Amino acid sequence: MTDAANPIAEIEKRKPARSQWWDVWDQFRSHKGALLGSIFFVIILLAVIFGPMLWHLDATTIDIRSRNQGPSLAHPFGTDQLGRDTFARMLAGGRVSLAVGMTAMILALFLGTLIGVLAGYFKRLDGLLMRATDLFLALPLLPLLLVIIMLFRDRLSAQFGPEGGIFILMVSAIGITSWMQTARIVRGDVLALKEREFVLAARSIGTPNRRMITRHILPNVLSPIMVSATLGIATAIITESALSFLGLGFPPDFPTWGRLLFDSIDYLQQSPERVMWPGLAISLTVLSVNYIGDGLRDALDPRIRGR
Amino acid sequence: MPRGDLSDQSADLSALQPVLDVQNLKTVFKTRSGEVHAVNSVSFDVKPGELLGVVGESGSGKSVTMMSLIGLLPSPPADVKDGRVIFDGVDLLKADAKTLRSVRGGKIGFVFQDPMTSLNPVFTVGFQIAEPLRKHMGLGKRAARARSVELLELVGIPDAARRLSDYPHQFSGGMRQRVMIAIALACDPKVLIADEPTTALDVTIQAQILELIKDLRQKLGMAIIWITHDLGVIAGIADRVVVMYGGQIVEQAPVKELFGNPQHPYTRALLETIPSVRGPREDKLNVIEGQPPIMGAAPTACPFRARCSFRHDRCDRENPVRRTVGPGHDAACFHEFSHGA
Amino acid sequence: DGHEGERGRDGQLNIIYWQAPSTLNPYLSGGTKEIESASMIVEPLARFNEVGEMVPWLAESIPTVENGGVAEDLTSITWTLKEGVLWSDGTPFTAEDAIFTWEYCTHPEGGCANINYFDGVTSMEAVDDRTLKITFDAPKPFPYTALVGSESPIIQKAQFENCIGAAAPTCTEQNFGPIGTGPFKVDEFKANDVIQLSANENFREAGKPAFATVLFKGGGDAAASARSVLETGEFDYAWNLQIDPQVLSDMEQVGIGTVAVAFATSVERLMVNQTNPDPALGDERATLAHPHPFLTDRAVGRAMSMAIDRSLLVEVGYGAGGQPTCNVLPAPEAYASTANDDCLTQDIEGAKQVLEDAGWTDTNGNGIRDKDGIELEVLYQTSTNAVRQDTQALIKQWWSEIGIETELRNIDASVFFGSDPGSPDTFQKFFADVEMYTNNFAGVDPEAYMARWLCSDIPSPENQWQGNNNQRFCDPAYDALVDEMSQTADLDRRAELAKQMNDMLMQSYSIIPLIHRGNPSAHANSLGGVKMNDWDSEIWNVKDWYRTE
Amino acid sequence: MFNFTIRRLILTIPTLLFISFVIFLIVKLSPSDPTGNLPLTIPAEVREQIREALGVNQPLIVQYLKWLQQFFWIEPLIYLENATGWDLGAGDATRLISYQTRSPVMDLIMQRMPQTLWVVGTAYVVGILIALPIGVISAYKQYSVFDQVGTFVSMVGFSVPPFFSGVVVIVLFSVIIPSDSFFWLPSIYDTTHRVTDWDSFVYQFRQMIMPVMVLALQITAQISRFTRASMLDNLNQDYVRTARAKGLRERTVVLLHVLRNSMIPVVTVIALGIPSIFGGAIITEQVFKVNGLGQLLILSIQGGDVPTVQTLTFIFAILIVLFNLIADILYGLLDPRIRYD
Amino acid sequence: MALDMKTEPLVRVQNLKMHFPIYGGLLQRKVGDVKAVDGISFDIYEGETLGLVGESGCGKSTVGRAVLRLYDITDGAIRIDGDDIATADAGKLRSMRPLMQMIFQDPQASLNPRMTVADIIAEPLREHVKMSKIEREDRVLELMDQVGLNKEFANRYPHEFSGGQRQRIGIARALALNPKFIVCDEPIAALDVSIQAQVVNLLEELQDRLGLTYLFISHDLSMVRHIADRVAVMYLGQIAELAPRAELYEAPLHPYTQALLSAVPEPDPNIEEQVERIILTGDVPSPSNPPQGCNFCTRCPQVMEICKTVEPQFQEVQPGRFVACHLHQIAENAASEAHKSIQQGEIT
Ligand SMILES: Nc1ncnc2c1ncn2[C@@H]1O[C@H](COP(=O)(O)OP(=O)(O)OP(=O)(O)O)[C@@H](O)[C@H]1O
Ligand SMILES: Nc1ncnc2c1ncn2[C@@H]1O[C@H](COP(=O)(O)OP(=O)(O)OP(=O)(O)O)[C@@H](O)[C@H]1O
Ligand SMILES: [Mg+2]
Ligand SMILES: [Mg+2]
Repeated sequence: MTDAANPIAEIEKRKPARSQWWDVWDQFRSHKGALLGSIFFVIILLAVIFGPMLWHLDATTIDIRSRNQGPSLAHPFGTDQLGRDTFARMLAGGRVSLAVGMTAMILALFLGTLIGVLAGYFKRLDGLLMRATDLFLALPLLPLLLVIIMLFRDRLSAQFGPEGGIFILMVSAIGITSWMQTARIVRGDVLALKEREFVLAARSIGTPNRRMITRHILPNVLSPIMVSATLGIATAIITESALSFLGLGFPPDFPTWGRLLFDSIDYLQQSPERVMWPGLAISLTVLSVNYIGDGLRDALDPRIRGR
Repeated sequence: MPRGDLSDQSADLSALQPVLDVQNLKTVFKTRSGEVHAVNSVSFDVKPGELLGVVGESGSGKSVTMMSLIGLLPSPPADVKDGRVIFDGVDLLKADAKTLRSVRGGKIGFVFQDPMTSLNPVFTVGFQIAEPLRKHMGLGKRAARARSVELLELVGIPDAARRLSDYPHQFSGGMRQRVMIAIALACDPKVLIADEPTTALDVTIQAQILELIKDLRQKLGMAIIWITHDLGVIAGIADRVVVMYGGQIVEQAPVKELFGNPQHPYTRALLETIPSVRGPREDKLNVIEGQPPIMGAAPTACPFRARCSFRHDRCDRENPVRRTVGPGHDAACFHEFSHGA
Repeated sequence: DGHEGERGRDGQLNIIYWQAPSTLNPYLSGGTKEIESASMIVEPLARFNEVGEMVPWLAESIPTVENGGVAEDLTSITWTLKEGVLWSDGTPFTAEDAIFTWEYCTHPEGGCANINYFDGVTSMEAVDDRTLKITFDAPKPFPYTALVGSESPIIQKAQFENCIGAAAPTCTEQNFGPIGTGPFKVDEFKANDVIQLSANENFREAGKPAFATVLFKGGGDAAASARSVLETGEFDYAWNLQIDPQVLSDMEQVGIGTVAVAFATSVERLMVNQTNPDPALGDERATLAHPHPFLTDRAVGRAMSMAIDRSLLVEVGYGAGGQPTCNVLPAPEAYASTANDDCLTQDIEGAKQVLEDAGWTDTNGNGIRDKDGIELEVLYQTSTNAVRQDTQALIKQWWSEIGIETELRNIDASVFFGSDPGSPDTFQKFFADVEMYTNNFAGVDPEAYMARWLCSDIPSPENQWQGNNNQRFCDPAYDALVDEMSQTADLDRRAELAKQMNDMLMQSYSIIPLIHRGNPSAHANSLGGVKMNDWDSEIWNVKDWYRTE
Repeated sequence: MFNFTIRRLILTIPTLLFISFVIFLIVKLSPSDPTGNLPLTIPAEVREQIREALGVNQPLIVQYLKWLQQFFWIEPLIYLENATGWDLGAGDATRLISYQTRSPVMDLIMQRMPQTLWVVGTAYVVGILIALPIGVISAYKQYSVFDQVGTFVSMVGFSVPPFFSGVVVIVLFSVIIPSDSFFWLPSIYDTTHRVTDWDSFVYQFRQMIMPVMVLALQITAQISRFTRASMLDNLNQDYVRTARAKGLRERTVVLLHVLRNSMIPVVTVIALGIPSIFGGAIITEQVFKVNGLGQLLILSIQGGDVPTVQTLTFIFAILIVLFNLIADILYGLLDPRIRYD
Repeated sequence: MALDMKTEPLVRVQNLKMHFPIYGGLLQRKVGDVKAVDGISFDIYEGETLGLVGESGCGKSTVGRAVLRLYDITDGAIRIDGDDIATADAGKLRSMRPLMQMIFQDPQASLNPRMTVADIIAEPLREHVKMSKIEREDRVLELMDQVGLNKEFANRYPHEFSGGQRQRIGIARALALNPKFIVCDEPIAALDVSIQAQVVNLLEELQDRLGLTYLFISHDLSMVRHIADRVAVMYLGQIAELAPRAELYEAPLHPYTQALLSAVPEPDPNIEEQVERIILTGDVPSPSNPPQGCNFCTRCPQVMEICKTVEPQFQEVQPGRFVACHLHQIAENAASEAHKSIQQGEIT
């Protein structure tokens, strides 16, 4: 066991350091749900990114002669009450919804994780941060958003253009009002994790707090974070639509899935398929994120990966 | 310590009919990365009133064997493939769920390896002891309680009546282990299987429990299977010892015979590694070099061969079967050791 | 047929308003839903019928100069009350109640929402129990405001005596259950939810109302309440169904209900900002100090108006509930101008030409016309509402066809129509180039309405943005006409002046009228007697309603 | 535990005061205006007068302090007076008055409590009752068809907003099914309905079906996920094996031993979810015109009704803080290992 | 070497106390203490192994952790290699970490399950040593070699190892910075007999090669006997007896030590039959509420009246042998004499 290894073997051994990620990928791949989820997700992503460039109709062009049509070759998903092509709107709407959903979710996760970790790790901050969490849970969402929008919309619009500004506003509004659940869960896990011996071991080495958190705490609270991510993306997409509907979001001719869903409700009896498309898109996205999350969680856990 | 009568008893044990007879037991785990043959063709028996010690390296299949007996392994991933487990004239492996349930906890008591987690944290100790009593002996609430107090007193917990309403976390590790033993003993089982019941305890508490077991065995006359790593414990209480390695039984002998005349290289190595507080102090501890085998498939060769210093060519080709090497003593090895080595 | 017989013979009437009334005291909330629900309980001296004519209600007749009811100098009016009118609690109704109502609403601490109906009233006196004399501070050419129409009904003195002034809001019991002279009385009122009413035993007309009880439910949305009348039949009457006309007519196809529309003076219009809303201007944003860089150019406004296909807007968003219009004052008939009717046909090419002629061309090839480096880019805001958003989308498309780039914005109605000085999004601040909403005037007299566009009525930081002249139109000639009208009693002349003012506004293109909006409501086919009315409460004649089968 | 509760309750006061102040600021700063929903025919001066009469223009801090006094002193006093008939001198103090309805905010809230509790409460209970078995079975049979379908349905259920599912069920049950059919359900909730006899009970039941269904879908989706995860954590614990070794039935093992432990986190999640009962069902309330607290909140927000928004939100805040505490206490009660002092 | 009083001890612990507060009451004020370690003193000389034994929960791990200042201690002085540890601030402590390391009780729990072996071993290097990636990798492989881990395993995760191998990872991590002093907190308790021997041999071998000093915490008396030069026996937060290994096992003075030694089972049925056991009875007191007088008085088979009231002094009763027991209490001035002798030993 202790015999001097030959140099060739040595070189060989150095290389696979990077291949951890292949392990992760292998494990991920073997999770059927995750694979299927990713495929769906990638298809949706590709469709919304490249779809609008490839599809010949524009999402906002009105063709009043062909209003309220059912699916046809020219309009595979039909048209709306102004004759706009639903397919084009779904593609364009997906861009916004996914972008908002993902960014807001990431923001909420970031905030939630940060606050959860800080509260769990530093006992002194715990009381304060948890009361702050209570506060945010208690805040009335709508007035808060109105205030945010009143205070920041014009400034952001000036800075990033009207759409960019609204995007930032929406994402931050949704983000800062939906991190609390994550924070709670993460805090609970960190509290338990902090007492684990490997954290003490790291302290005995002299690891400073910052790296203690990034290296030892964070990777081990991944699993609740994943769950929050799944639920977070759904909430963000729906919240976006609610905000747009209240006039707090994107310009009214700007399609998003949530908005399409909302607008089509009135036409539920006339053309049920119009409700189906955005409903399906949102559900599929959430489902695929859920399965990807499951797969990722398993794949990132070396204990499961070994099996 | 009174122990003379025990050795007398062990002399005529061999004449008795075994209370539990295990033949050719095989257990395989199916995992994502292939099969694990955790138990391979294990056969042994216990006689009434006998204390059978089971020793072996960690991972050698001790716990799995015992759990396979009464179908406690979750399936999947576990699959108990072959063999027979005759208890009370019934083959437990073929028995239906109802029979099994009546055997478990009723006629066979089980003490698990880890007392810290084996008790349900949210029920009182009293509830947990009473559970098998009400289930198997059909006792009412009152009677179950009375018997629970009795049991707790039996395992040496002071102030038993009051402690019945405590939760497991309010007991120390040693006391929890005793509660586990009380549960296992609740219905006067014919066989008690104790899986490393003292490993988690410190020596002073361990000594208390060993005393208790000796006492109980005398009082109740049940057969006991006692799994442990600690040869010291085995030396203290066992009548007969089974040594497991790599999912197989490699040696089986009465306790003094085993310590005095080990016939398997693994047993020998094992005995040599252990330091003592009393004898002379070695400068360097003996170790068994190498790694335990990976039990990916049913063995076709001796599982110990890689670490064996008495290795023959044959060991690579054949898995040795147990052969008799002395009275009540058999070992699975091709090498013949001179008696008393 | 069933409309004669004894009182209460037709059982229960179910009415749904998708906005729920918050109180039954019309003076404490000027909202339509409160006024209309209260109109079943408390009544005015006179009402407007479905064609906008005044009909006596609690009064014997309409006083005029001719019949001597109105003084020659137009400074007083004398009403004679009907005989034998009782409050629902059985006590007699007298002129004192009317006077009390005036006192109640004009109390400075009361926060009365309809106080402007009593503008100019200096005193009221009870000549006798049945004669009420109202005196004005100046000649009042149209003296039928105080205590006329559903906005200023008469409340009972005995009930509200202790609720005057600051105490007004604390009288919950009274505000939620006013005693009235109307056909129904309140059994239970749940604010913002539901009202249960029953027939007033003391109602002055025999055999009326036909319904014994009324369930007046509030909440939900327009589509749902339409569905409940037209499809599920759970309700008999649903109010204000502004939803996609296609959907509405599909619902009507089911055959259990009918949509009825009434028109008054509501006009959906585009306000074209005459001042510059550029945020860079800071405090002087959207004030007269900075005229709008291009919307003050009438050619631009004209082109914008020409590019719009108003009939299509009606078809898509309003159906029977709207008519294209080119006037901000489309009714009553006598006041409606016809001078601007060429806007009724869309003329994209013409619009382009107008812009071309005015020098607006696309010099840099980005598809947007410009002149002197100014691009024709407008921010177009309105309140959140599905039909308005469709209209926005259509107009945006047409404007883009003539080379005007539009950015759309929608704002929650409570913010848009609110007047929080801190909010940048109110329609009065008008920090946008174009905004769209509907306005109208109550009753039939347009004088106050047309006076909205005085130079002095422009919202600005000085008056905390409180003003009615939202598009910041300012023309001394117009101010002069307003002045003249306020002193003219002759109805023909008044009509002429009104038309003149309307045309002046139209030609400034600071207001682009789109649609003369009606009020679509649905009622079950089994409900008889409904006469849709937008001049007054639309359930003004609920006393005459009955069940047909 | 008692001390812990008291201490937390005391700590709650400054927390709540601070929360109330922040809420107040936000509600005040938000640009909604109490006169915003009045017809445009009402001139600006009149609007200003109305605002003046409402007290909108007083200095912020005065308004806040006044609110504090009204909420914490006058309102409780008045309720006390009403309950006991004593005269405590609150008679002529101005109560907390809503801008919109000009009536006491607390009365409005009390008026709406029943329907909210009925509909949303039932939905919560139904949701939990459905979620628990689903969670338990999907965990017990992990990766079975049932589990997969469960995952799918709950994820879809979670991602379908009630403004959608609500209208779908209305169209299905109120429109498509003819109104004389047995399966027809009312689409508009009648808050004036009183349950007095069997028929009226049936009607109440029927009018609750749809809103409860829609709400329960969401609740079920979340709670079944939590239950499943928690069950999975516990199913492989050692004490489960102990329970089996006692010969207990599978049902007892899962429903008593495993579920009891799994419920600990689930119960806290449920407790934490209760405050959302009161505010969270806004859209469902709107779709079915239940006109409960959620609808009151949204109307007040839209109407710029500061006192109502402030009071409602603050009551929600109290509930949130309180149920946080209750969750912690429940945790301690359910899990005997946890002791707070 | 053990009794070579001439050299300055590498580690000197004096009157170390570690109390964990218990909070309670209305305002969560401190209402008491878990006196996990309650005033213990010992020295460890360079190259020596001090064994620390005692039953579960008596405070052994706490001592180990407190000595390395992984806890903020309540009272007492700790000097390692001349530096004061007890009061050092975070920066100073961090800079001293390379000197002193710890091997943890539970090899599974003390390794981050999400890091590879190479990362785990490299972590201290990253924190304290500036070296290139290649150099670091080389050092990691060297360390793995040193503790007898196959280099192939560098990219594996902890759960893929057997207990003994995991403990080796922990040891490699502790060795990475070339420490002088290592606290081994029950490094073998979680291991199987045959692997225990491997680890103990490894520790001894490393001590020989690198001149390490160990504080070896264990409750396995036979292993301690094997590895330690001197042994301290703890009971309920205090040291009951401290003596050179041979003397302690030969003739334990403190009744607790006697009971402990007698309870150890003997892996030979023939000897086992003859062993005289002292079976302790009575309740184990709680460290938050230790009994009056001698801590052991509730279970002591030789308890006297004085034990229940007067706390025995921890004093040197024979050269190099310290005990805290009234049975062995020597006269007051003799005790101070003995005490002086230690102090002199330290000065000279
Ligand atoms: N659920 C399982 N899945 C796969 N393999 C398993 C499972 N349970 C046990 N094994 C394997 O079966 C073998 C025997 O395990 P067992 O628990 O019987 O060992 P043991 O002899 O009791 O060891 P110890 O002394 O450590 O308790 C081990 O190699 C183990 O890895
Ligand atoms: N962080 C802590 N907070 C409160 N009490 C503690 C803490 N850590 C340890 N204790 C208590 O201090 C006492 C000593 O604990 P310690 O872990 O040092 O025991 P030990 O001798 O190492 O036992 P073992 O042999 O089981 O490892 C115990 O009673 C324990 O409950
Ligand atoms: Mg085992
Ligand atoms: Mg320890």
